[in-house]
Amino acid sequence: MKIVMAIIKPFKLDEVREALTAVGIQGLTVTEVKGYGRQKGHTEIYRGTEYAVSFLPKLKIEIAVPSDIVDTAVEAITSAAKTGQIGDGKIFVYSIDHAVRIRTGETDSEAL
Amino acid sequence: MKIVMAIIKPFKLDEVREALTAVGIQGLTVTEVKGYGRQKGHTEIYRGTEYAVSFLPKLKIEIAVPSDIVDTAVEAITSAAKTGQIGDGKIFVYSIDHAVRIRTGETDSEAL
Amino acid sequence: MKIVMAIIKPFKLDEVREALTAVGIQGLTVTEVKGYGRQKGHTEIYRGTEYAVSFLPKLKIEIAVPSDIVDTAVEAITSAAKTGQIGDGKIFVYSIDHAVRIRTGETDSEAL
Amino acid sequence: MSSFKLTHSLSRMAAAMTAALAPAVAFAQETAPAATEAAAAAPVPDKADTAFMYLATILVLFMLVPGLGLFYGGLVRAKNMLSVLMQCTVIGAVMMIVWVVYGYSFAFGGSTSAYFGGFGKLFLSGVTLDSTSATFTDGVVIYEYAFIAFQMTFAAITPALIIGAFAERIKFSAAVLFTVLWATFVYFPIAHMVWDANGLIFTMGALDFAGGTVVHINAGVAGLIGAIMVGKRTGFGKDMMAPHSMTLTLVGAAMLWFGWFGFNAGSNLEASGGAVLATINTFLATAGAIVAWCLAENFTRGKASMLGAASGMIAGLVVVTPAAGSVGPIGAIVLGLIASPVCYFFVSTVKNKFGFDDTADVFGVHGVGGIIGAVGTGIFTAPSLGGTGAADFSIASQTYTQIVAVLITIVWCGIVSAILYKIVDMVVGLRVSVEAEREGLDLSSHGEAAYHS
Amino acid sequence: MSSFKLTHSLSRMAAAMTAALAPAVAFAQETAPAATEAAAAAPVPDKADTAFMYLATILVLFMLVPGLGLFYGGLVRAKNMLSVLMQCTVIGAVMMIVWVVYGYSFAFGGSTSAYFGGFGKLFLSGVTLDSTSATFTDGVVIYEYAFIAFQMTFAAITPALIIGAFAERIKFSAAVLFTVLWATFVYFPIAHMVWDANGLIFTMGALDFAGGTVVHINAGVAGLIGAIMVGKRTGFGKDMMAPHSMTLTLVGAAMLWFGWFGFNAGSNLEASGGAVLATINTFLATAGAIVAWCLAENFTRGKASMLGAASGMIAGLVVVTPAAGSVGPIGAIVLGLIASPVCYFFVSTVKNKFGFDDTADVFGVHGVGGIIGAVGTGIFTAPSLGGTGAADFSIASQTYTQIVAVLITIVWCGIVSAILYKIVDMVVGLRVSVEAEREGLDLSSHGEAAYHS
Amino acid sequence: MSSFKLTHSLSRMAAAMTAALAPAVAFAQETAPAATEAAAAAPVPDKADTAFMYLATILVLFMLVPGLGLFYGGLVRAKNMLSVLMQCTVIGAVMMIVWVVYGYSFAFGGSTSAYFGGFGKLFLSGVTLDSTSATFTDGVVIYEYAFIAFQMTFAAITPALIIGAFAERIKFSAAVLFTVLWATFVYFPIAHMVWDANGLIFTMGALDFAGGTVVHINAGVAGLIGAIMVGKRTGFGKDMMAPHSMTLTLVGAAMLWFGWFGFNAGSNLEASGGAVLATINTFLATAGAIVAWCLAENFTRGKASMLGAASGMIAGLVVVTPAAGSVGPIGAIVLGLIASPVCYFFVSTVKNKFGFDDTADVFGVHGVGGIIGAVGTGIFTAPSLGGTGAADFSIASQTYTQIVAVLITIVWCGIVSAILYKIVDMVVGLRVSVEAEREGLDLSSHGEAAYHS
Ligand SMILES: Nc1ncnc2c1ncn2[C@@H]1O[C@H](COP(=O)(O)OP(=O)(O)O)[C@@H](O)[C@H]1O
Ligand SMILES: Nc1ncnc2c1ncn2[C@@H]1O[C@H](COP(=O)(O)OP(=O)(O)O)[C@@H](O)[C@H]1O
Ligand SMILES: Nc1ncnc2c1ncn2[C@@H]1O[C@H](COP(=O)(O)OP(=O)(O)O)[C@@H](O)[C@H]1O
Repeated sequence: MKIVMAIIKPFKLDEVREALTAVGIQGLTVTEVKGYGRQKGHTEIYRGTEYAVSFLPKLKIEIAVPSDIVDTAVEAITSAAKTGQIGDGKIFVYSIDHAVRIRTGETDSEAL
Repeated sequence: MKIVMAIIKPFKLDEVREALTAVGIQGLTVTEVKGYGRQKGHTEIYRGTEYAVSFLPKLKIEIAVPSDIVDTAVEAITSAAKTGQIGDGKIFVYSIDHAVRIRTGETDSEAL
Repeated sequence: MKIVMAIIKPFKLDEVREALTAVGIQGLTVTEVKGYGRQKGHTEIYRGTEYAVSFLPKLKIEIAVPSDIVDTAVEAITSAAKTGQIGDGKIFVYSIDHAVRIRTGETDSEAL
Repeated sequence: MSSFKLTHSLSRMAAAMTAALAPAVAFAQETAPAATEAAAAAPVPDKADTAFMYLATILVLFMLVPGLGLFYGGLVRAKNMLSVLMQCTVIGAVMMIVWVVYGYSFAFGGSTSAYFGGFGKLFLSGVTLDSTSATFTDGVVIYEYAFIAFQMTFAAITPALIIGAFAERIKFSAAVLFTVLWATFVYFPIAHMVWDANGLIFTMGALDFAGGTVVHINAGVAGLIGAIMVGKRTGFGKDMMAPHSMTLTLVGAAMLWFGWFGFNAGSNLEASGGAVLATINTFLATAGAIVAWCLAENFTRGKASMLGAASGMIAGLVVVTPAAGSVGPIGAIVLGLIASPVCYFFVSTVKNKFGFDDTADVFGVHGVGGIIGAVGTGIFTAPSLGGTGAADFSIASQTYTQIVAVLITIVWCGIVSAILYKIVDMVVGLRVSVEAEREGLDLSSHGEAAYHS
Repeated sequence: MSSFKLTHSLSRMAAAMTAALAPAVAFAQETAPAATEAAAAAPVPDKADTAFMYLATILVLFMLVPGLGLFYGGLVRAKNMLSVLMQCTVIGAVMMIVWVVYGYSFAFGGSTSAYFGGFGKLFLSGVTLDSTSATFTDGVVIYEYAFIAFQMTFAAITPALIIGAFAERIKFSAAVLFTVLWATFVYFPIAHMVWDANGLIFTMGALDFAGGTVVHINAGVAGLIGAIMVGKRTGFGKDMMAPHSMTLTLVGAAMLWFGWFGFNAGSNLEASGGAVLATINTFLATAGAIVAWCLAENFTRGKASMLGAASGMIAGLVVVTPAAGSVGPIGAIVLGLIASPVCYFFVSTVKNKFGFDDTADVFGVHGVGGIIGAVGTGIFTAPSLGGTGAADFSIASQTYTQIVAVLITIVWCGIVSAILYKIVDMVVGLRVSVEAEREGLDLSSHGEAAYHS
Repeated sequence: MSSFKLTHSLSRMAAAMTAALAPAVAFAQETAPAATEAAAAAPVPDKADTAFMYLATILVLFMLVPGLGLFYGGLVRAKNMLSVLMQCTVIGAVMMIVWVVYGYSFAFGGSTSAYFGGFGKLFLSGVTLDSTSATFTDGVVIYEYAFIAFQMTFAAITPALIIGAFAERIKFSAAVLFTVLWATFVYFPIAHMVWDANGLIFTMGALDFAGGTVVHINAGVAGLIGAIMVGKRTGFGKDMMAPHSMTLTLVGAAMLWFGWFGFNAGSNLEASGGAVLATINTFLATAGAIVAWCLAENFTRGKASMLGAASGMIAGLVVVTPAAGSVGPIGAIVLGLIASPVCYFFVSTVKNKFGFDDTADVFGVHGVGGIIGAVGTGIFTAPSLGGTGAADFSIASQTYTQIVAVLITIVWCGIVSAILYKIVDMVVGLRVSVEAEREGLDLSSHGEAAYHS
């Protein structure tokens, strides 16, 4: 089993979720994060004091999936989250040892 | 060494923390997240405009532990976080290469 | 490829980011988290009702890096984030299977 | 004619009050013999008093919303914010309608009963644009509509004060139903008893300038009973229940202070010296109470808190409410200095001992502060202590009267409130379910959330 | 002399209004024959009226900022909060300057045109400290500066009302440019038509006590046209666009209520019985509308919402605006009870049918509520319904007049507004880019963010 | 009698002021010969003036809390919010008590010294309900309690203005101690100098209608010295220190605008034409300054900001404070148009050059704006520029006098403030520790957090 972790632009959340649902993924966890990368931030000025804001609002999505559908998930996210403009974000995939559903104690792929 | 990552219902935090302390775990990191899954969200209506809120507030707990107490930790979390109702959350376990305590530079299990 | 995940004190963010930039790392993702550990929290009192606040504000930094510069990254973070006082935080390193840049579809080290 | 005399005798005050509460309605006059009419040379309202009462009246509305809404709302968790604002708003609106339908009549309808104003003014029957109400000064009248509107704001805010006690778990329907019943069976009768010339407490000679008994003790006691009967919040004593916005609480408190000048000075019913005295006293008691609460906290825990200062602000305002028109400025400061430590001791120690869950300390601040104020008015009205009491003012006898008035209010309000809570519990249920409480009343009762990004 | 008669005839009201709008400027008098001067025994302002108008005037400012700013601002997403506050503030400031430069003259400059006040008072020319304006009562005058300042606040808030309709996507420059043009070609002419003795609508005998037509229908219609011509927000109907702070929206609504007493009672221009009537009506219509909106929601969706109560509050205030001085208290409650369900039906059903995106429901509340109020004034002013109309008051004919006045306003405002939006679009463009909209207007238009930690 | 003449001579104004500052206390009269009493036919306060001063007084309180608290509080980081609110609240409360204990006496106690009011009215000794204070009009008096309360609010808000300069790092005890000392050795003396008939600056003929010198320059200079002596915030110029809530800052600014009408119009002490003039000027200078600040930002950085508009609002209010009663409406607009660009240049360029850390720009807005206003009053009071100066008004000589007054204030306040900061530093220490600063003053000084969820 794997976790697919994606950093995306906030306004893309609904599209991404729909794309994932379309490929049969029905659970995910979202975190508000700030990203730093190639995409430039902006400058805010308060009475002459300038602040360069280089961290931009992003959303992090974490999805635990059986290993065999990782590629499907990655593709779904990529196509839904892409705007083609800098700052679209990243996807990282890593393995997990096991998963548990707290309510039932089911484990691994049954837990998802 | 492993990281035990759990998604739980927010009001269960204190019980989970106590359960973990009880089994000797005294460090953890908590993040406010929004979860999507089987548990239904709710609908908010503002002057006739309806919004379906499908992401529910959850807490993500991350705990780095030596591999041998992963099961203890998972059990502690499971029993403390369970309400038996849908949406209780998940636990994911994955391996980490190493850990460092910034203050001292200690590494691995000494870092926890 | 690895992800270096660090929990640091919030006011150290800029120094850490600069230290990372200095060693050539130019992308990272930051999350506001609450930490529980050896560092003591504080007590708040509202009209005689006392609340022990044991979770302290921290920042979690996640950086995907090629495996060979993990050590550089860890060192950069350690030295920039250290105050020598309890609660400076932790660094955890784990492996990722692969990385994708959403905008271009580039993968792995090219995606960073 | 409008100057407030240092030697203003209490008996005269009482006499004038009588007049105030028997409005000289134009309708009534029409039925009177022509002779009387000619003799009366019916006084007309002074424009300055009209402008003054207009201001005082809208200030009391400002106390309710946004004032009280923010003060209480800031104290609850974010998930219950709207429920508090909603209860304040809707209870206020319902009470305004109730007031013109039967409330004004029940309180000031002209009956000679000691407990009840009668049915004479249901739907403001007989009140016209030319109707006037007397004031504390002979020959000075205000428009009856002005008196009705001013008193209406009191009837709107008092029941809303109670909801702070059981905030975060009450059913919305229960809150509205209870407060309407409470107004009917507690507020209107006690307003009649205290402010009407025929009223039980009024005829005893008790002093209650702007409603220490009618408003604050009354709401405080109903809150206490409510906190107990509704029961503690789920997670009380375990979960973090810190105020979600101390900023809003302070803003609300400051708005209450601002609006309270309408409450206190307006109770003078005319822009005379008495209003000026009430004004300066409302500043000074509050200032004294803020400082005293901070000092009390500083001594007991080493720090003064903003919530402490805000609580002191309200305690000072409460304590000076019955006293504003009859004590001197220094007396007002002293009242404030006394009120805060006592209220602080109550909410930080006594309450915890008893273990009830009065969310916003309605009893601890309004109830306790109101009692101190009622009793203190009996003391500091004494001319020897800078008050405006008559030369023959007796601290002992006045204070005795004040205490009796307080006891009557506590007993009446306590018993009737308990019965009403019981009834409401049977009819619609007092509490929401534990799940609804956990989700927060905003979502579960109103389908909204206070904050989004 | 200042008492408001139950039999106050509408024709007399009209006559007095004439006087009100032909300020007796000292300068003008100086050039008049000495004989006239002696005969006139020029009335001087009563201090009570001066104090009263001072209060009423600043209350209307309070409605604009923080009131309206918070009411609208709370309804938008956090990233657009400052843009709303900024538009309210800057439009208000610009309009104040425009008002003294030419606005006052265009509206009340003394010309005999039915549509235009003329150029006689550009830069307040001829107005001195001693100039006075008449009121609705013969022989009662107020300082002309007081009248100018009071009317200035109306001219400041009315254009600002519009911006709620196209909030979250308008260009800042477009908002300011449009509103100034709109004030020039819509507000000043219609204010003249409705309130000036020579005005088209005034001479028809239409009743508009505090500006139901001039302010609310006017702003509502301009908002509707604007919402359509500016177009929907990017993501409308798809993205979450819930109010970022219902708390602030309620605070703003409550401040509007408080300030509205300046709007309504102040429109009486003196602290007489008419102001008292307007005051109590402003309480009661609002209370009725709050309750009615909650009931309407309760029946249709099982819950009453805070936004519903706040919307009812505004609907009640809007509906009573034209009526405040001439209906009775029970009539005011009924107006409120009618206004809410209709507005609710409009914003929750009709609007969705048509699919336009009126961010803050400017048309649905101010437009619809204003129309109900204008028509309702024609009905509830009838003495048989508790109103203060003359004995020969005819509901049918007055209502007909009211409807004609409403139609003239809708047509004039609708057509001219559409042209002006077109012009502004050509000159500076109406909308920001999609990227700027997505980033939020606060950052893209003003370089700031409303909230940091 | 209450009309304000266009030819109102400044010397007459001065003479009347003299009267104003020697309150005709009833007590004093009792000791005077009977003949005098009869001759005097002691004037009694007009109810309209009583209502007016009551309103003006509570408006100034509203400026302090919530107004100033939110304006400053919004500008700091969330972790220091409560410390700002707390300082405003507690300093205000302490100053009210200090005012009745010795402040009123030190400022207006009746001594003939040019610097000091004396000990004659400690604890308001001799003041009764019937005591009156003169106004600027012969024969018009107000209750002395009304004058005391009105001036008390000035004494409460002025020290609180200072704390914006060293917010986010000052010790709470130091803030309170410093402001009380500062009031004692700077504010009371300068209030005496400027407003008392025997005062040094008053006798020079300087004009300061509502406190441009006493309040704004005074607080601004003390703030500047404080910002320098307390030192910069830890992380200044490096860490993000953006305002945590621009929303609250704008709300605070708007509340200040609203309340400022009490400050400015109330300084006329009666509801006469002078109050009306002050009112319209307070609108227009502010409008002008808002627009000007926005334009200045637009030219220099391409965007107008909400903080700019809010800053312009305050700059306009500050600049018109000394001028409100004597310049004309167009002069007021011009003053506003001048004030903003200068203040903007100061805070965005000059301040950065010097590198001191005045958190809320107390000096940049109140100090700089106050100086422009004081000097501008010397210019725009000229009848040739639409002001109400006498026919023989000399711009040159009046402006010279104004400048001297400003310099005296700056020097006195600067030197004494520096000494007092030093003393406070030695006694309790000015700053909190770096750790406490990092944690935030809310937690470290008050044991609370402003926001929870
Ligand atoms: N090395 C990295 N590790 C973790 N997160 C990264 C890394 N690089 C970029 N990110 C995240 O991805 C977001 C987008 O990256 P950016 O370089 O701006 O554009 P792009 O995705 O188009 O390359 C960043 O805001 C950050 O949140
Ligand atoms: N596949 C998944 N990947 C990551 N997080 C998930 C996944 N499925 C569920 N979650 C998280 O777990 C929470 C609970 O899941 P849900 O399906 O609602 O109920 P249950 O835990 O009882 O199965 C979700 O709100 C979400 O945060
Ligand atoms: N076992 C753990 N797993 C995850 N996070 C941890 C763990 N222990 C500590 N942390 C995080 O590191 C932070 C600092 O830890 P703490 O024990 O207070 O001090 P130190 O880093 O100096 O050892 C905590 O606030 C928490 O966020």
